[in-house]
Amino acid sequence: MSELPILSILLLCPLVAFLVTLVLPESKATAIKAVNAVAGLVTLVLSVIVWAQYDETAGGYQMVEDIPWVADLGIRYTVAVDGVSVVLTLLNAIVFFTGVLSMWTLEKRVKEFFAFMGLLVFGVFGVFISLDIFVFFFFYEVAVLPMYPLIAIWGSTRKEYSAMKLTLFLMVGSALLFPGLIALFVESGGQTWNLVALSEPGTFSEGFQIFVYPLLYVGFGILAGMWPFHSWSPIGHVAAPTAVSMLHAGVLMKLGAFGILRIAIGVLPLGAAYWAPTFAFMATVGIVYGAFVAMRQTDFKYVIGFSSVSHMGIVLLGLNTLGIDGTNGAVFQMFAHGVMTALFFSAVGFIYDQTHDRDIRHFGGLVGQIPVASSFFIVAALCGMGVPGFASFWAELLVFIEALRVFPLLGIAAIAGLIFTAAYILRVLGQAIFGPKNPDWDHLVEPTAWLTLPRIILIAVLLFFGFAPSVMLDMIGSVTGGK
Amino acid sequence: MSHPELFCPEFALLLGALLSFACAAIGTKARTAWLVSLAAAIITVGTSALALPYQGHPFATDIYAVDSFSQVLKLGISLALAFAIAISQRQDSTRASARTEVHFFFYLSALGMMMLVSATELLTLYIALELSAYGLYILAALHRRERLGSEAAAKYILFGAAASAISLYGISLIYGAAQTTYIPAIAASGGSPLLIAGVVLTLAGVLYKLAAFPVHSWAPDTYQGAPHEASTFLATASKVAAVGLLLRVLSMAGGNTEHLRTMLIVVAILSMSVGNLSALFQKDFKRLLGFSAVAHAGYLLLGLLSFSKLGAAAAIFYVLTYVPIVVCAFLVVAAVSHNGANPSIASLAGLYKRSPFLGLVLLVAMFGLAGIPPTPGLAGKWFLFSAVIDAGHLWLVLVAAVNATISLYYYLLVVKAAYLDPPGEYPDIKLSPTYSITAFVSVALVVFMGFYPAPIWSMASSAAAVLF
Amino acid sequence: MSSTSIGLVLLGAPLMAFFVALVVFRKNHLAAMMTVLLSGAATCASAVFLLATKGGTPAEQASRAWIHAGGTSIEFGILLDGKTLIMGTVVSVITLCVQVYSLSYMSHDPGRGRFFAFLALFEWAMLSFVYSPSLMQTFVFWELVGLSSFFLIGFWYRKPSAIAAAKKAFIMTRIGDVGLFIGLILLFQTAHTLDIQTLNTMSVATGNFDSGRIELITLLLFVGIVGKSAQFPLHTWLPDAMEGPTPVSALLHSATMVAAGVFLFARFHPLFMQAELTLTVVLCVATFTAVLSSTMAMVASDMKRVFAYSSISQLGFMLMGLGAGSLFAGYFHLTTHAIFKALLFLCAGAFIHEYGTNDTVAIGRAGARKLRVITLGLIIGGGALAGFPLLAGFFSKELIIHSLHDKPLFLAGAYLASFMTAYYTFRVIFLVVFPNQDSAVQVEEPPADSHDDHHSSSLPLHAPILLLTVGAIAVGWFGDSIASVLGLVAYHPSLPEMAPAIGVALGGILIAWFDFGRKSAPQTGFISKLAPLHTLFKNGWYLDVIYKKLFVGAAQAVAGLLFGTENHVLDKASDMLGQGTLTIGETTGKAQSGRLPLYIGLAALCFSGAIIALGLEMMR
Amino acid sequence: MTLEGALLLGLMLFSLGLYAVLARRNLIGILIGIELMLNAANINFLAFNYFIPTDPAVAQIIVLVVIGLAAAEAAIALAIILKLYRQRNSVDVDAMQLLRSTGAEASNE
Repeated sequence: MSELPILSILLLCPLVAFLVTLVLPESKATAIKAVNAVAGLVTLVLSVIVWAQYDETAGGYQMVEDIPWVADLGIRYTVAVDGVSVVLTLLNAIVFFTGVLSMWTLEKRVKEFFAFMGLLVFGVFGVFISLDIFVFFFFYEVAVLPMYPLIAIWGSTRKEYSAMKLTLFLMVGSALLFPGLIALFVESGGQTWNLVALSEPGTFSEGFQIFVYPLLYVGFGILAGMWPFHSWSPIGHVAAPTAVSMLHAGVLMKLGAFGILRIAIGVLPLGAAYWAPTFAFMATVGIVYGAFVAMRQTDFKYVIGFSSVSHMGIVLLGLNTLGIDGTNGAVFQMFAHGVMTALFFSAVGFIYDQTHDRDIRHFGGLVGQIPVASSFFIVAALCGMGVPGFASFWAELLVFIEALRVFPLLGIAAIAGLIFTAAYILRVLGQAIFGPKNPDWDHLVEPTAWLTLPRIILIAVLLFFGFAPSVMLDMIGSVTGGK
Repeated sequence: MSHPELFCPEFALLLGALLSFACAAIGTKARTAWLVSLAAAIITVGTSALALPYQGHPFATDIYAVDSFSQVLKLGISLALAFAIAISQRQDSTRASARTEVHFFFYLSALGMMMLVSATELLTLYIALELSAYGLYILAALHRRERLGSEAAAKYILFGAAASAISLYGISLIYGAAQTTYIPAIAASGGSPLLIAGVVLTLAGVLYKLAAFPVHSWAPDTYQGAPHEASTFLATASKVAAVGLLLRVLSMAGGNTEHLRTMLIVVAILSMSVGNLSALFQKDFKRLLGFSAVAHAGYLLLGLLSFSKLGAAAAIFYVLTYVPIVVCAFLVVAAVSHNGANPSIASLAGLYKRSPFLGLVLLVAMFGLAGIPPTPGLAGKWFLFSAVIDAGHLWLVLVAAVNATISLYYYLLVVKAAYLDPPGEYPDIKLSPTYSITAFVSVALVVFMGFYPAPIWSMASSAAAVLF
Repeated sequence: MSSTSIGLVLLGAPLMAFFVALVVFRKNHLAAMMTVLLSGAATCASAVFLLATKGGTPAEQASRAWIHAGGTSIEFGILLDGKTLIMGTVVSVITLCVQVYSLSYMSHDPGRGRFFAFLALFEWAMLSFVYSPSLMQTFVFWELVGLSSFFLIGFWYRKPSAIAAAKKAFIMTRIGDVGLFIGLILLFQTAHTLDIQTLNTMSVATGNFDSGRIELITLLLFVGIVGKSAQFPLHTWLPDAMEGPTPVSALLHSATMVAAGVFLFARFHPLFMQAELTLTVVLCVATFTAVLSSTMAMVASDMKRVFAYSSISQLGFMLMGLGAGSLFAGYFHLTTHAIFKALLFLCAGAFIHEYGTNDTVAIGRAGARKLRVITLGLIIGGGALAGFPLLAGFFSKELIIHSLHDKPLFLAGAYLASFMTAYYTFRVIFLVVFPNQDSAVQVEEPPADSHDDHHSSSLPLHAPILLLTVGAIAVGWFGDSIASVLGLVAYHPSLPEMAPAIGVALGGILIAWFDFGRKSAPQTGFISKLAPLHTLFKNGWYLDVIYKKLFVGAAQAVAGLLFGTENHVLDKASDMLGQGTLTIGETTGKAQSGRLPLYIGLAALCFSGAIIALGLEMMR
Repeated sequence: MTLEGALLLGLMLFSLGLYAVLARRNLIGILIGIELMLNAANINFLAFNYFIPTDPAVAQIIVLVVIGLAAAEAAIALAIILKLYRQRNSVDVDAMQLLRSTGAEASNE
């Protein structure tokens, strides 16, 4: 291979950051942060390069690297990107970089924090670019487990309980994936774990597909916050520290949706077609349910947590339409929701770091006291409501277009969910950000330039793709054929 | 004895045994005895590694096979031995009077285990089984708190002797059914019902070694009551030998595996479930590891009950990777232990601060046992599950995976204690160089095998190829 | 200059103003000046477009692909045809007027940088909405005007009532938006395009669409219109929206934004014309709304609320005209209404600003008529609204009434509504011009809109009022030009045709004179003699209360139910599962009792069981 | 005497031994039970060897070796039991309750 193995380099970046972090002494906190920030920046640059280098007209998997890993068993380290991976890789890099910057003020056990975070990011990158099922699952598990210490050590409200609950839920998902994924290998004749090869039509009988599909869908779906297996997610959000919430909602939940798209639907299209109405129904319930439950929450992060359930419902609904626009919209929504939720948590985290309070009833008129910090929250809220001008609008639009075609009733219900989405988001805005001033919080200060930078980046990304959605859709469309 | 070089690992062990016996006889200082036996153990590892490619039959009759199956497992046993002896540097859980002598029993038992994985004849096998057990019986009795040690040993030996008696009864039936004691010949004899009954009964002693249900109950008690290094050895070497033994015994059934498989499925499920569920409530770290060992016996059985090359390879791979992972766990036990007392989970509090490296070692151990990458635990489970699905038992994998989820709970509780709880009044821990090196080697092995399982897999695969 | 570059100025300038003002929002003066200047540029651009056109020139479109969906591309750009040219010019001119007015009106508000930023955002969104060549762009900016409306209503974010009003406005219009959105997607799936010109061409030729489908789609679009243009039953947000600063009420909530719904109807007039059922629904809703809101306007004491109800009613009028099939009547009324209603609000704002109260009676008693220019504006604007002959509203309303001539029921409704319009408009005028200090009327509401006690009657305040006053007199005479730009021929009703309407209007004025104008008038209005009716009207037919009880209550109840489900069922279930596992674990763990005979017994039991099972199996 | 008879004898001896293991409270008694079980296996070996014509040396060798192993095992077991007795003045099996799952940290008493 004469070309630079750019994907492997991208993958190694967080790993190198992890190792350097392990070597550096705890006392050099700034150096540790700097190392990770640099790693984040490098991954960001690399993923932009990957985006630029990816040939959208050719489509398919590109930048393939293929090395045998466990040769006897047909396991190969095969990494490559298609349009969807490119988008999600960029998302991960953005969230990683901004996450590191958002934790710039961290003082407690800095070394371990960034070590776990580097490991997590490493795993996420690995998932997005692997084509081999074993390698995919390997990275998948690498990405999931650091959540436990990250939440349990640096978290807040009921952190140990939440961390344990989150981990066990995700492992139950893995428990379903184990038989499902391995069955693919065995049923296909025990020769290859390669997703492309397994996706060949005719590899699996319809009966087998119908049998195995729910294992994979639910297994991945748990991580994607699928109703009714979502309850780990808001709890985890509430307990997690800022950057971890950002990663959790920003990229980790996307792993689940990505797994559904790439493996469950990609390899088992007949199974997907059989189960689509059922799972689309559950996704729609998730959309409406999440919005309603969010309406009653009093904790900032619970609201966002349930909004994630609702928004991920849109992703799952889009995937279950099995159509071009629906899939495009779902992937776009993964990206948009990732960035938006990162912004949300980043904004809330900033407020929480100063106040140690997240009860929306204790706040009021924050926009008068800290207009810049509040405006980050407002922007995220607008994006969450699907206001045009932000990326999520287009994503939701596409999903709804397809949903209304394929499942008219579910589509209407999902669109009606927008009303309740507006209701719960405006409730928070009206209660905490606007409204009469609460003098308790007069002492709050605006973010410094370093803390503003990550939020500005996130907003810029949201606006950019809100104004120029075709940049994104051309990339995603190179996979789905939606160009 | 036509080819003495085929015996090198055994010779190395014998040498170690003699040397440590000499130390004991002369009455050297415990430290000297330890150094001598460590050196011998390292030599054994080296010899075993060198002997990996050896093949042949050292005796005229076919009672003892040296092939890649036996050699791979011997390497595993010698590694376990070396790690256990390295851990025994800090012998403060061993009775003071026995500190010089203790190593001899390690060697004796290891020798029995090596014979065990090479034995291809029933009497040889039974002798090796007994030989490997005797050393362990004595080792178990040497805990510094004598009441603890003797109780652990008494339970271990009485239960063990009963199990081995059942086994012997089974062997007598096998002999009656096949009229020969050579395992390959028995396998070829066609698997009559009497033979299957014999194999089932023989399993008693074998599953006992593996610590699988229903002969698992000694494991938590003995792990808890034995000195740390003895528990380490028990948990690692014994498991490796048991896998080899089990594969040999099961191979006697010939093609008639249907009923055995059903039974093994039941045994595997019960081992996993009983082990994992019971571990949930344990407060004593060693006892928790004992139950975890029961659960892992269940996982190992998944590979064995597949009766396929893939399954056997997966089980061998699993047990080989299991050794350094468990060594990591017991290293933490030995290092944290104060005056030889068993550490409770609570006493791991603040380990991340008291000794950051030890904290990492514990993390690797727990993730490894739970099957979380980048440890080989994931690959091991993956291969085992592949074998099971290949054999057509999808739902069994589901059961096993749910079990793995349950196990994560108590492993995470340990991690929680080490990483979350404040150290309180527990003192900082200063690792001795030996411990640091041992820990480093085992962690490095674990992480290497986790990222790159291919070499171990090809070893395991070639070993399995001998039987299938 | 090509139309593309002018279009760039038209849409780019306000957007730039928004971003600049947002960045420098702390420097209020700079933000305000930038906004006004850039807004002036946009106004010029729209005027250039309008003046460059001649009647009946074919539509011009400049656009580029925005996104691909459904196998086709959706365009973003500008479309220049009669409807957009007129509406665009009206919007930009009134926006400029209001911005200039705000320079004075908001001059002492500490947050006016933000205020101008959102005005600019509104202008950008509204112009992009109006000039939109595709339904997708229409929808996008339809949403964005709603968003700017949210921010502007809630501009005084410390006031809970303002925030509540902003939320209410956003959510109620969003209910309509959901209908519009579904309609839009259905239309897209039916026609496979969202291009407005193509859609209209397609719908003119019958047979392109299934009629049932068209009725469904147009009904859904109408739901959106009902939300945005505050028609019954989604009208209740508009009166509350008066919590925003008065310039906002003038610009968004009377003249332009709320007219977006009407504009959308006009935009898709050919499509709506294909749907009989929808047209009937539209007429019913519009007529009912016009009457309903007029009754409320008759008794409201807050001057801004009177005009807000009046806006609802006039929007109903426009939709009646359009629904009856007369594009010109509706569109003409839309234009004239924008001007005179903006004028009325600016006048109201000036009074409120001066006297620190919203209450009409209080304003009158405070001597409001001393502000001559403003009082003049109020009288002219009010006359136009009431349909006083020869003023702007007169012509357009006549056309609407004429378009209803073959629908007696709706015609009766129109007469009733225009009678009440004349009555309540002149009620306000008389209360201001002839205050009766001795009347028994109590000032009901506390001062609301007074944000400071600064008084200004400077040029920025008066110039827009004067300009609009002139407009309110003159625009009525330009019906023919407007029709020609639209490519239509204006109808001129004859005097006998107009007589009943004139009579009704004058009758309304006369009764208003009797109740409020003449000396020693009671100034309470005839409605107050019918106490139950008065209470009913005063409380907006209790619709707010009903909605609150019914819909908000229901939503809250569902939320509560699901909240409980989450906490006590779903979350609890997983907790119980975990707890159950732990309990089993405790049992199996305790079974490890330390008793050796039990250990061996278990093993013996299992092995003998296995042998027996094996034996039984073999014997079979 | 037939093969069946001999095997039945072995089975009975084995069962008696097992019964002793399970029922005896005394550790020595348990040990003796185990010896009975081992000897039951020995009877089997010899019976098979006697009634089924194979190489006659095999079973005899096995039996002799097993007897030797049993003796060694008994020696170790007795040593451990003796030690236990010294500590507790009892060889009652129920006295061995130190190592059990109680939730308490037994080893750190």
